[in-house]
Amino acid sequence: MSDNVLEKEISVSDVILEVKRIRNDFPILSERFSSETGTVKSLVYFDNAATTQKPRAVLDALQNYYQHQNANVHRAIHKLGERATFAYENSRKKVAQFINSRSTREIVFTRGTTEAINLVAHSWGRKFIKPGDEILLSEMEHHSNLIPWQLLAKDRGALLRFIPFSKSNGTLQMANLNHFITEKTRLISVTHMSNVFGTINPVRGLIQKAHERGIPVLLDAAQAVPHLPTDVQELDCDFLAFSGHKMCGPTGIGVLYAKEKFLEDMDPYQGGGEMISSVWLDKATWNELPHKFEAGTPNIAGAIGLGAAVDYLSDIGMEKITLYEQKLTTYALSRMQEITEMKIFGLAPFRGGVISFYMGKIHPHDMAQYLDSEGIAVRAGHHCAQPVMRKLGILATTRASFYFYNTYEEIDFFIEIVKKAREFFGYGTQ
Amino acid sequence: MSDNVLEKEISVSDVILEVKRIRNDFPILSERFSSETGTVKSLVYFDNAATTQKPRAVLDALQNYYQHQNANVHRAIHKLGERATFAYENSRKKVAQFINSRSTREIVFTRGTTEAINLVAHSWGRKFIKPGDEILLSEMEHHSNLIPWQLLAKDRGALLRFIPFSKSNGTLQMANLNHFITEKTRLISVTHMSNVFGTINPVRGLIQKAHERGIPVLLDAAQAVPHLPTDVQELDCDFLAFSGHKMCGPTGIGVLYAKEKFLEDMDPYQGGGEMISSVWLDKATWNELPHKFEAGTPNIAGAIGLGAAVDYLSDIGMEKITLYEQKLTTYALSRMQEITEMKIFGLAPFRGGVISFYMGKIHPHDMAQYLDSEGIAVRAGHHCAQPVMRKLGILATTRASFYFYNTYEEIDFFIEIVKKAREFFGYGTQ
Amino acid sequence: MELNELYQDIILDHYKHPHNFGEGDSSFTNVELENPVCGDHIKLMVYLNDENIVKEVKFTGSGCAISMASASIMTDELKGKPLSEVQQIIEDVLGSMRGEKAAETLDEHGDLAALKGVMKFPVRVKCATLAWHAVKDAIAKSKRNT
Amino acid sequence: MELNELYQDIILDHYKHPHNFGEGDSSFTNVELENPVCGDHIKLMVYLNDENIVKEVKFTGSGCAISMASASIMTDELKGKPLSEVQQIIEDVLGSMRGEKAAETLDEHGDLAALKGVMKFPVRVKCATLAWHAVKDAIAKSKRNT
Ligand SMILES: Cc1ncc(COP(=O)(O)O)c(C=O)c1O
Ligand SMILES: Cc1ncc(COP(=O)(O)O)c(C=O)c1O
Repeated sequence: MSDNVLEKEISVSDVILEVKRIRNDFPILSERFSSETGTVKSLVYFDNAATTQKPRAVLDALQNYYQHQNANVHRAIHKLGERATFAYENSRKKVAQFINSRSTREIVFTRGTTEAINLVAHSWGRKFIKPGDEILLSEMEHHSNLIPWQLLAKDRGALLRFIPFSKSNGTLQMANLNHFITEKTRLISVTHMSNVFGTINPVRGLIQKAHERGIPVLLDAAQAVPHLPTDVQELDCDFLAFSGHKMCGPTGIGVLYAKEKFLEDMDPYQGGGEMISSVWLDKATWNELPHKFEAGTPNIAGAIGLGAAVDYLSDIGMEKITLYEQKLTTYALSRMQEITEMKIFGLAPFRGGVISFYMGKIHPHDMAQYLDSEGIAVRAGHHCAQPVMRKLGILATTRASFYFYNTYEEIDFFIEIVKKAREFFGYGTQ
Repeated sequence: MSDNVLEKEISVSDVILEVKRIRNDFPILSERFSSETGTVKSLVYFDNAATTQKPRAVLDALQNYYQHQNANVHRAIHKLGERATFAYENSRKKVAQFINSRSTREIVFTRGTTEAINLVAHSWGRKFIKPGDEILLSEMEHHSNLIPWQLLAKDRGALLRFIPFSKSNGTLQMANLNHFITEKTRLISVTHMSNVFGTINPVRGLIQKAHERGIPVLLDAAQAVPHLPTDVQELDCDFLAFSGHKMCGPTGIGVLYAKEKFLEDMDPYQGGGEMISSVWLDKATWNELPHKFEAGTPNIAGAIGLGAAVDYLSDIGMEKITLYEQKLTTYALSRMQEITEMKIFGLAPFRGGVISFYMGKIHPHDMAQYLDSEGIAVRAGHHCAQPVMRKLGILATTRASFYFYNTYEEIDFFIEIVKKAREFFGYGTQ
Repeated sequence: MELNELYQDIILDHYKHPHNFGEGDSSFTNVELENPVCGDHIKLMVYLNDENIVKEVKFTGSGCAISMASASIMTDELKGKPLSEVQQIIEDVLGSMRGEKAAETLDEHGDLAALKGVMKFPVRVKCATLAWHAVKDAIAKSKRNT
Repeated sequence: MELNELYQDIILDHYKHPHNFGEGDSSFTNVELENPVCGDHIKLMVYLNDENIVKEVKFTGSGCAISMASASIMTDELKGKPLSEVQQIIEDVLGSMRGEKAAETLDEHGDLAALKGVMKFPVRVKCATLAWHAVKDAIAKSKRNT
């Protein structure tokens, strides 16, 4: 199996997305900003790695839930309760199908990627990680796939090890992998796609190697599931975490996928209503999967909104989305080369639409501010990956990240404004 | 200070809520159900202890956020990011004011009451509870204020003790309190208002007694904050937990209030983005309060919706809400006495609008089903309080619970249908 | 009214006057099951004789009209039937409750047809099947014992 | 265009050609501060003489145009002034950045007026105040040492 999603046979004509039509589905994309002097700027939203915009279908699902179904889920005998429970559990089915999981028992709703990873660190990690054990991460992890393991390692007396990345192109250095996977390695947790470099990591090979040694693998798929077709059975990962808000869904909802046998073995996470079976004052037994891991009233509307997002993305087609975004990214990268002082971090052969850059000595905050004044939303900062910045010897980058609703015209405009920023901050015309 | 909220001097004329007008604010309250035979039933929503309905103002706030502000919060330099961050933090301010906390540093957004209590059990409990220590709860706790302490007690080798309740009226037996508070008591965690009995517990006195001995107190205010004016400085509780969805807010958002000194002392809860200050591969430092406890992308829309809910409730006035609901409850209780076999669990002198009952030998599920067939939504079951049911020697109750949008007419209709159910299940006419 | 489909007269009759309600003697195989969601519980007792005939089925317990009536109807239906036939009936009932078999399958089994109404009330399906899961377990246990 | 209010020519000049940029000698009191949100960091050095005159203020570090320009303007403004006056200026700047003092307060302090534009960009206020928090700390530290 290959990690190159581009290799799939799809003719280019199939890939032409009706972006104009698609953009109409997103109310916020017609947002205008007017400055004090009256100039009006359209929104160019290039901060999709942070969060994506929501199509009307998702907003309608939220409204519809609150207007016609709102009730607490499970155990209700009344009609609203039945509707809410059906809609909530039906979203779980949609998510299971979207990532091709075997059963809804493998789908736990969380607040997002961060909570999903913390859940594994807490409920699997505190039970199975022993003093001296090693957890293998990579050097390019988001803080959300680093801090939970730091806390666990401290709690259990375990050790973290890191697969390094290459500074020149932002890819993982997999050649010496045998050096990092030792007899003590108990878990590997890596990002499927980097939120700094855009690199799509060769996770299939990694998972295979890990499984040969009986080591489970968690994929931080916060950037992957929204942009790449994801098949957990084909990947064969043991855990997979992602966030609804990065894939057209509402905030406050995300998913932990885990193979059933892991969920069965794990201790509960939070305690409370819904996750129990029988309760006495001094003891309790747990509900069946996946409810054992969903204590308290869940984000019902959020889950239903995520179900609508998944429908929306499936209707367009994840393969089309991947290919369109990759074409867009290739175009953006080539246009960015036009600018003399442009330095791009992350030039992996297989990559998604996340481009981190530094322009000469223009500070990323100044660059982002300048772009914003023209209506272009990008992110500047460490992107929740301070160790990556440290290794690169910088404090921050400017990051432009795309989604399927972005256009070539937006990229042209972005290039034009980056050039103007270059002049403004003292580089003269090019 | 007294625990009787009724004692406040408000003339009855003030208390007349314009319920008709208020009901128009809630789109779902005009929901109709049509059966197969064509009869149309209006919704009578009496399941407010499980979750409440949402006014249009809250739905509009959600839509407005997604249509004009949606971006990830904190650290963004672009305009959408500024708007989102402002709206999110402004909601925190509203919540702080709503419960009269000293500062927004004391307000942590969680998924709900359950997560708030788990957060304290994890971050405060695992640090400060030692083997042999005791945690004092009551026998009438919701599973969400029981299981987290069971898990903590098991983890730390601590002991749980329970203030008993009286079977005859569902009040806490406070006379022997000194028997339950020992030198080993390290924390008291009780419900402010019972979700089974409606009892408003005498928490002020309890908190005073606890503080005399240097013991912190957590209030499970899931049923209190939505229905009673809440002033954390007056209560002087150390922790307070509540859920947005039970007070006109969206699902997936709730609040942990804690005094600053406790939050300062506590370890982080989940690890990830936003909760950090500086991160290295092998260590990290934490962000300032309250962000230290909010790892990952929060439920931004949820928090903003909760802010709108808080505005909505404040506009009506919490004291009016309390008094109206108490009048409604008194009326309902008196009308329920008309029915011979009616047994009501919970007859505390100070109580809110939660009425658990059992009608002769009619099983609560059958009662709830019958009521639902007439459009009346009540709950049947153990109400996430199995130990309460066990002590009462029953499996379940039927529970009707009110909010300020309920009416006297709805109660009359409810009584009429309960009487019909009584006949239907074999008690003959009364 | 839909409610009458759920609470058909047959159901209400069995609920108010359950058949085969009571304890069996030591020759019976017992299974106790609980529905933790609602707390309903049932004790199911079967006596399977050497010729593999389900000679006796009795029950006690407490629960809603649906769960009690379903148990009562079940005991009538299974009593005196050979094991193979009993197992077929159990699969017919559980299968149609899960939506895997046509609801009409139940029409062949007398009063059992009254359970069809439950299928329109998904949350109540668990009430209706509690006794059936219990009898299935009891028969498996009884066969293991012999 | 609003952007020109933020990046006024004075700001851009100071950013491109910072004043008093460089290390002080051992007579200076040093404070290093970082803005963890963006990683900007500054090393601020003051020399407070026995007559409580802020004789010298120097800085190094790296950051955005706003933070570097603010530091540069600050050094010009504070250098040579008596402690009491310096403290007043610091309070004026921090106070108006927090919105507690009128923005016009800054008009009295020469190039500092250029910082008024920052107030319209709340996320950038931290950039502008980094150097000021550092100098405040350095002065406190310097007084403690003497
Ligand atoms: C690679 C990666 N992992 C984890 C996260 C955290 O996701 P969330 O903030 O939704 O929990 C993000 C997003 O910020 C991410 O890009
Ligand atoms: C007293 C009490 N505590 C805790 C909870 C749990 O709240 P949530 O499910 O919103 O976390 C509830 C509501 O079900 C409750 O009534």
